[in-house]
Amino acid sequence: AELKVGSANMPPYLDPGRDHSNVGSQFYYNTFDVLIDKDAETAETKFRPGLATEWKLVEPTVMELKLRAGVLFQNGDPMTADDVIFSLNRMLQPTFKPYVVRAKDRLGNFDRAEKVDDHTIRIIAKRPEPLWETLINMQQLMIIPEKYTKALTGDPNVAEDSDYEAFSLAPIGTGPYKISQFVPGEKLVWERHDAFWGEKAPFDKVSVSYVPEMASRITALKNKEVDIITNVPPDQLATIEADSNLKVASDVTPLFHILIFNTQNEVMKDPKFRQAISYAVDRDTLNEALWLGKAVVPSTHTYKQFGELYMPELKTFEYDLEKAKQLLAESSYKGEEIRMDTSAVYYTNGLLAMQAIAEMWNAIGIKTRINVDDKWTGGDPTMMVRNWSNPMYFADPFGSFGVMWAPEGPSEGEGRFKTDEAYGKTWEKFRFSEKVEDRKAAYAELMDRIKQDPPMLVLYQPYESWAMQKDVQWAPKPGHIPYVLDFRAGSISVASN
Amino acid sequence: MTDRTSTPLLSVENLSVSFDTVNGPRAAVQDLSFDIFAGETLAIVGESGSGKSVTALSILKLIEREGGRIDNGRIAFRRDEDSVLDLAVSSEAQLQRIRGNSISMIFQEPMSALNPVLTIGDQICETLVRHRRLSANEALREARDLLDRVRLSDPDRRLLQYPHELSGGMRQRVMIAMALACSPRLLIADEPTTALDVTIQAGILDLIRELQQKSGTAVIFITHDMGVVAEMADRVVVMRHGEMVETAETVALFRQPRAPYTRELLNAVPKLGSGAPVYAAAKSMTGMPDSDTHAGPAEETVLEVKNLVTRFPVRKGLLRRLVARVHAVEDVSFILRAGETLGLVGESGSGKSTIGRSVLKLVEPESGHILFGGKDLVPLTRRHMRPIRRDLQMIFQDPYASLNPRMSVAELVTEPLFIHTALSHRERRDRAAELLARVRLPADSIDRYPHQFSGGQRQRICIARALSSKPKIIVADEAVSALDVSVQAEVIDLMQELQRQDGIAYLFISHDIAVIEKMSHRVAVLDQGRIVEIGTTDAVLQHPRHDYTRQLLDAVPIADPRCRRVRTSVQQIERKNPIRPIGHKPSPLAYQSIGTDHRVLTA
Amino acid sequence: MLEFVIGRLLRMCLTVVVIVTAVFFATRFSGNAIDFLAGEGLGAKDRQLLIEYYGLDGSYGDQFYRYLASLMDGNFGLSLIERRPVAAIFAERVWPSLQLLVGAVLVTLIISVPAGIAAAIYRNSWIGSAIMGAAFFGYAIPNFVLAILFLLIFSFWLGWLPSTGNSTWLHFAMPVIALSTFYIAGMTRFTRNAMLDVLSQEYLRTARAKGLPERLVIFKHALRNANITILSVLGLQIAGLAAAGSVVIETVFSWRGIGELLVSSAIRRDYPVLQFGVLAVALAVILINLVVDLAYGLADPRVRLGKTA
Amino acid sequence: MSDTTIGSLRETTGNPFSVQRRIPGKAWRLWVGLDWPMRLVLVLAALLVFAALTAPLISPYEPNAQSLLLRLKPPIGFMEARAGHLFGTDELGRDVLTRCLYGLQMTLLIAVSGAIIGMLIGGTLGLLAGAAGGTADALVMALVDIQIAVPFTLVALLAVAVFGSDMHVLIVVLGIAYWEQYARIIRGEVLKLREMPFIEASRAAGASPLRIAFRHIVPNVISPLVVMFTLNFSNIVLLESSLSFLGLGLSPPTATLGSMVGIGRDYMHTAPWIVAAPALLILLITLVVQMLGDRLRDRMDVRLRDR
Ligand SMILES: Nc1ncnc2c1ncn2[C@@H]1O[C@H](COP(=O)(O)OP(=O)(O)OP(=O)(O)O)[C@@H](O)[C@H]1O
Ligand SMILES: Nc1ncnc2c1ncn2[C@@H]1O[C@H](COP(=O)(O)OP(=O)(O)OP(=O)(O)O)[C@@H](O)[C@H]1O
Ligand SMILES: [Mg+2]
Ligand SMILES: [Mg+2]
Repeated sequence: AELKVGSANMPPYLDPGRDHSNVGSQFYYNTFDVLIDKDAETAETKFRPGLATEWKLVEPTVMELKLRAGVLFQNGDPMTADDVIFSLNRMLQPTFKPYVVRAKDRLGNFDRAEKVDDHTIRIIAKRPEPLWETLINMQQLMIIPEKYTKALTGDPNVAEDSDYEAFSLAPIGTGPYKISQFVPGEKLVWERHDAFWGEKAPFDKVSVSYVPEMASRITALKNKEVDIITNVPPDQLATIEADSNLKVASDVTPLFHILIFNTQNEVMKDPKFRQAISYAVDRDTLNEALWLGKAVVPSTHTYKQFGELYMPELKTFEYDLEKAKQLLAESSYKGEEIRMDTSAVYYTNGLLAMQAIAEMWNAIGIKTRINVDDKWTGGDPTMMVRNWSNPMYFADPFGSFGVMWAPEGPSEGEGRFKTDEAYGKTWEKFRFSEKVEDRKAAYAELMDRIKQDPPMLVLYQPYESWAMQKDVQWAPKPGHIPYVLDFRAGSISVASN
Repeated sequence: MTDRTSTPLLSVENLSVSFDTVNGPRAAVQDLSFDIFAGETLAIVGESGSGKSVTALSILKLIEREGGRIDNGRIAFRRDEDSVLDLAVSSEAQLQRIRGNSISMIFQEPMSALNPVLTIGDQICETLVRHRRLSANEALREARDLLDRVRLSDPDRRLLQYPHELSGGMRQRVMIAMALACSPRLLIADEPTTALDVTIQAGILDLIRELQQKSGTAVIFITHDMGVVAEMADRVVVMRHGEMVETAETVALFRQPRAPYTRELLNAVPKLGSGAPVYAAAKSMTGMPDSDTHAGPAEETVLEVKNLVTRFPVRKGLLRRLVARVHAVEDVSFILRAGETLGLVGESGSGKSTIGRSVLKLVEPESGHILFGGKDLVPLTRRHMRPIRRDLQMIFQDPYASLNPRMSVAELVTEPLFIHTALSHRERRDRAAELLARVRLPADSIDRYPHQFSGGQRQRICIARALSSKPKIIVADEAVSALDVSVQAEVIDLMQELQRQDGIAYLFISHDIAVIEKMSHRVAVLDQGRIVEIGTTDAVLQHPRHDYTRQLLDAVPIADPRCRRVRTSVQQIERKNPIRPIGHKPSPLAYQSIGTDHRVLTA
Repeated sequence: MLEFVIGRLLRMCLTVVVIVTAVFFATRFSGNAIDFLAGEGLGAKDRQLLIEYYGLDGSYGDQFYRYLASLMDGNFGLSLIERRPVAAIFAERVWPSLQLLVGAVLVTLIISVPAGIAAAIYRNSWIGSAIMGAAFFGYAIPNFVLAILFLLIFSFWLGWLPSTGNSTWLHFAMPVIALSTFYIAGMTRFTRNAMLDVLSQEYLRTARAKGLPERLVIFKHALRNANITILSVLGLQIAGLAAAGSVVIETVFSWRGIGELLVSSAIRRDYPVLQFGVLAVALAVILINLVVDLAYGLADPRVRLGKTA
Repeated sequence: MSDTTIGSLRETTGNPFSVQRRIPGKAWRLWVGLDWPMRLVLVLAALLVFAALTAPLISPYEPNAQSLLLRLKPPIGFMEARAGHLFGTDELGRDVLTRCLYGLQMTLLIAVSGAIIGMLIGGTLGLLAGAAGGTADALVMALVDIQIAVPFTLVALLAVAVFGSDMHVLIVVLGIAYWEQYARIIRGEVLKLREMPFIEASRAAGASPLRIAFRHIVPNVISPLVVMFTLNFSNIVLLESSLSFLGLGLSPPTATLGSMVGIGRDYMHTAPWIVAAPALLILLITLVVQMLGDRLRDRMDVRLRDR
């Protein structure tokens, strides 16, 4: 059987190590495996064996993993400990610059991976790590074949940069689907990997084609040219629901649409001003108007998936018009024009939300100008306000807020957010404390700092929808990171008729 | 040759044709009747717009395509002994069988009448294939023979050429070949020679006559040139304002025109041999004799041209390499005296205009001297020329094209004043009104625009402009060629009158020898850039010495059927060209003087 | 003739050199590609790392020199984003674009020339008015509105035509028509005007006076002349189509063509792709113009290319 | 911002009624001489201009005023319509009629200024090329070649990237989109004019090159320029909407007809009125302008013919 997907996005390359975009994340899970897998059916975190069958801490900084036997890559090569070490160390001790950049913000505490024997490997951390499994479960540590990769270009025994580049155009993993055709930015075709170690894939072939126009995607679905389409904006749901041959699967995605503020910008410098504009955004109305009320408006930077660290009780972000006006009056704002940067189409409802927010700010006397540009301005000193997203890269506050707002992390690195020593200390406690209570307390403290001197405003967790033919059984799973198109056995079926 | 006793070949009865215009229907031809018999030549004459072409097009019922309508009348065409067809009511299919087959037509302008993107062969063969059902090969052979019959050189090559590769005379002969392809019984020639030089015209006329004699075709010959009529026609129909004013045998018509209009028409025709103008004493503006110029033009030389040479480069290719040069003016010398008219005659391309333009430095001469008031103009730069232009003005051939359509008459007429004087707007306007009065244009024309005037009126505007800065010399380049004969006569009179009043010297350029004779005191005959003969008008035209002058004079049709010349052979029909390879050294010219002021080229 | 072609080729080289240079510097001035490629959350050091990795380091002059040097080696570079040779990326896109282009040109010609002729011949009857009215409308609708309307009507509601891809001829119907509507309208008007000009020429009177049937007069004598003028505009139209025409249509119909590639590579600042694309399109446009000029010379015997160049 | 644009629009177009008052007889005679389609076109043109000029006075709402909870309401006469929103509301609950009026104003402003810029640049270069010939001509023609060979969307994109996407940039970008058409036409006209005897006549009368250029050549290329202008005007309106489709138009929330259609296209299934109203206006503008242009050209041709 063949499944056809009409996708609003198509990545230019496929390499789970280098990529952390919302576009690529759709596709890796079908092709690659991680050492420690996770049950995606529930929002709760339940780890389960992946390519490693068992794992234990041999020291606070060393974890030893037993590898699954008889695993074959999609090109027929058996998976060995060397492949695993190669895969891990390409990220942990990166030479290829895109890996270097990617590894830093989340894998920084890992030093290296070592082979113990043909079926055992060790991962060595620099400091005791509270999040071992969580981190090993990450997309960046998916396993790829060593020999195949090295032989792609140049010297077959050396991993050159060009090998990694070639790999991202013809990627091979151990997962249930082999990528049989990949035209960057255009088309992706999977075929069943018959020698997959787990339950075999339900489709002989899955083809994903790029259909950027919303109207075209919906038309293609209605016209039965595709079975599933991605990115159906809330405003279009009624159209699909009205058609008895089609249906919709939706979920709030573990990702926040946020606004970032440049705390270092001359106009934006005053925390009172940033507080004022935060209080002025009526997020519930945005949700009601743009998301049919189905998005989740959080009070703080937290997700259900965090388990014990889920802290909805924190009140970091609130709507209070009176307070906003008062703070604004007290602030140093003198009627300057506030530039609001946004990309044209990247976020569902992104441009609409920006316009709505601009109106809300106008209402309290702030001058705004919306600047639509796909250029990333997060590091630009003239940037004032911009929309962005904080995805949950892994189910821990570190995997979302943490990755983005760590001292010397991406936000600080770009110079629009500044931390001090105190922040750093609290951060350390949050990141490395062994006791969950300590981490919680530290996180609450961080949130309070965010509240007092906001570098951002969390808007909502979007309500994302996929539409499909009536007979297709598929839904986004709460345990996955955002946007994953999970077509593994048990995740999708087509009612035969 | 004509058999007037039998039934006519074509008989037009009470033909009325009109056009629908924005102001309602407008009659172009009214109640016109005439007959033509086999073998006869009927001329239709009349001034421009009198309905000649409309009549011709009506006969072939092509007038509807032009937006006209046959309101009334019969056009009876005798197809054979006993069947007569009324073309006015025939079906398109019937007409298509007749057109180009039993009745064919030659149009005035040979370039625009031939399709520029089809070969000559193709255009001739079409007719043969259509009406005579010849195969492509037979048609091609036949077309070759036709080209041979109209004496086109190298007919095989011509078949493959395109119209633009042929000269006007050649194209006109292709038209004739095309018209004769199916041996029509009636040939309509609508001004077939108007655009051509006299010598070429003479050749074409001979050819038509000769072919007609051989095949007994009836010819309707449309023209406004009474000379051509006298030469060609058996009978004449005179038209005016769409109506026939008179019809008669040619000889009778010329001898004893009955209608006043015919008389007027015949009188207006400049006749060669009527004698040159005599010098008249120049008068001042006040009309009082002026003692300074009283001595007459014979003394004061205003312009002396010595050994003038003007050449144009012919460039080709990407690098615009110079491949040859047009020797447009070769070693020309003459003088022009105050109050005198020097006529320049010669065929198209002989260099008349180039002399005029060189004298005004509108083109840069290559060598020689142009002495104006003793000062040599040749080395002057454009900027230094500008003040001198006040005394040197020009009237151009095409009166409409030489007037900027977006300027009012007042602005046009006073442009030289604006440039050369500091007169105020008011003063200039007053001058303009004065000038318009002098050229006898209504006073209210001052704020009108060129397109609101007739051809003759436009030429008056041009004259007024040339006069406005009170120049000493006016170069009149084909100043009356574009005008109707009657209008032409008026303008010539005007120019002569102004000359008498102001003592202006004219360099009068024309290809029309009769006009030159009427206008000029002295004449220079040009051939391929060289003056072949120069002298007083009477001397040159009455006693031509050079062969070329004779040939030229011989070719001019004389508006008198009694002087019909019989030419034995067809004359020159090809245009000569003065293109010479680079480095060509023309042999020096030597002149022989015959009497005072009469020189002839010898070498 | 040869001289003409050589001359044109020289001019073409000059044009291309200017374009390449201009595009190179314009892209650099329009922002650093890094901010589009891998922008989010990069510290200064990381940013520098990637700048070096993508070869975006050094002054613009240096970069230009490197670019020219690799051009000389026949190396057009790797896409910054896809990290594969730009020529390979283009090769994938050329065929679909060409299909669309050829389809649109053919449809334009097939519809607009007869329509224009009819409109000229029947200019005073309702036929002419109807054709010209349609042409006015065709010229007045934004083509993406038309494209999406087609999509809604023929795919969404009626389900007659496939909406994405280009595998069967049915796939061509909507994109080709949506793309060519504007051009059909323009060409119809132009053909009509050219034909009207020719219809008043005297040589048509000559042709009729020869007794030729109207069919021959129109299709042989008139059309051949009108064709010359039509050809001159056709060249510009094809060139325009090739240069820019179809990005909108390609997007709506998910048609993976050059137009979409160019715009998306420009938006994402994939310089090597953009530069190669502009180069390729410019060459194509210039070649098309050259071919049209040559055809013009063939169609019009009065134009002798070698002599007038 | 909108205030200044209205002001400048008024300045450039002037009061359309004052002209008529001065010469009522002449205008009336012109009017009577027209056939009915032309009168219809003129009335429509006048209505469009009037609506654009008075947009702030006649529109019922502020163009950017949102009512987020009244999004996507259909026009009056349909179910769920909201009183007061004649043409319905858009994706942010703004009044479609109001935005159409403001969009019309902005679109006309952009198209008029863009077409003027194109005319000035193209006209000047064409004049230069035709009159000066030689190197100048070669340079201008090379520029024309380049302009034709570079996809215009790229030029627009890069310009917006370098200079930002505000109205002035957009106008200039749209202005240069078609300069080469003006340049080609004008150059051709000048080359033709240069050979006209009246130019030589003026030179013979002693006119300087400057006088010839400005007194004789310029006035004679004005009518082809005007015709070109009208044709380009509608092209610019269409081009602006294409740019909006590609996200290269004016930044929201400023409304132009093109951006309303470009952004509204996502709602063609669900809320077609968002697209229909501005699209119809675009259609109307382009139709009216083209018909005016065609008529102008016919006029010109007739004058050329009776020459
Ligand atoms: N297509 C037309 N539409 C309107 N009026 C026309 C048309 N053709 C000719 N006429 C008018 O019909 C009258 C006769 O024109 P015709 O062409 O027969 O003159 P003609 O005697 O041949 O003049 P010419 O010597 O200039 O050729 C003129 O007044 C002319 O203006
Ligand atoms: N600007 C020019 N460039 C090249 N050749 C020219 C130019 N002007 C005239 N000639 C050539 O010079 C020769 C003389 O031309 P000129 O115009 O003086 O002849 P003309 O006697 O006035 O003829 P016509 O009676 O046709 O006006 C012709 O062969 C013509 O082709
Ligand atoms: Mg006539
Ligand atoms: Mg001449």
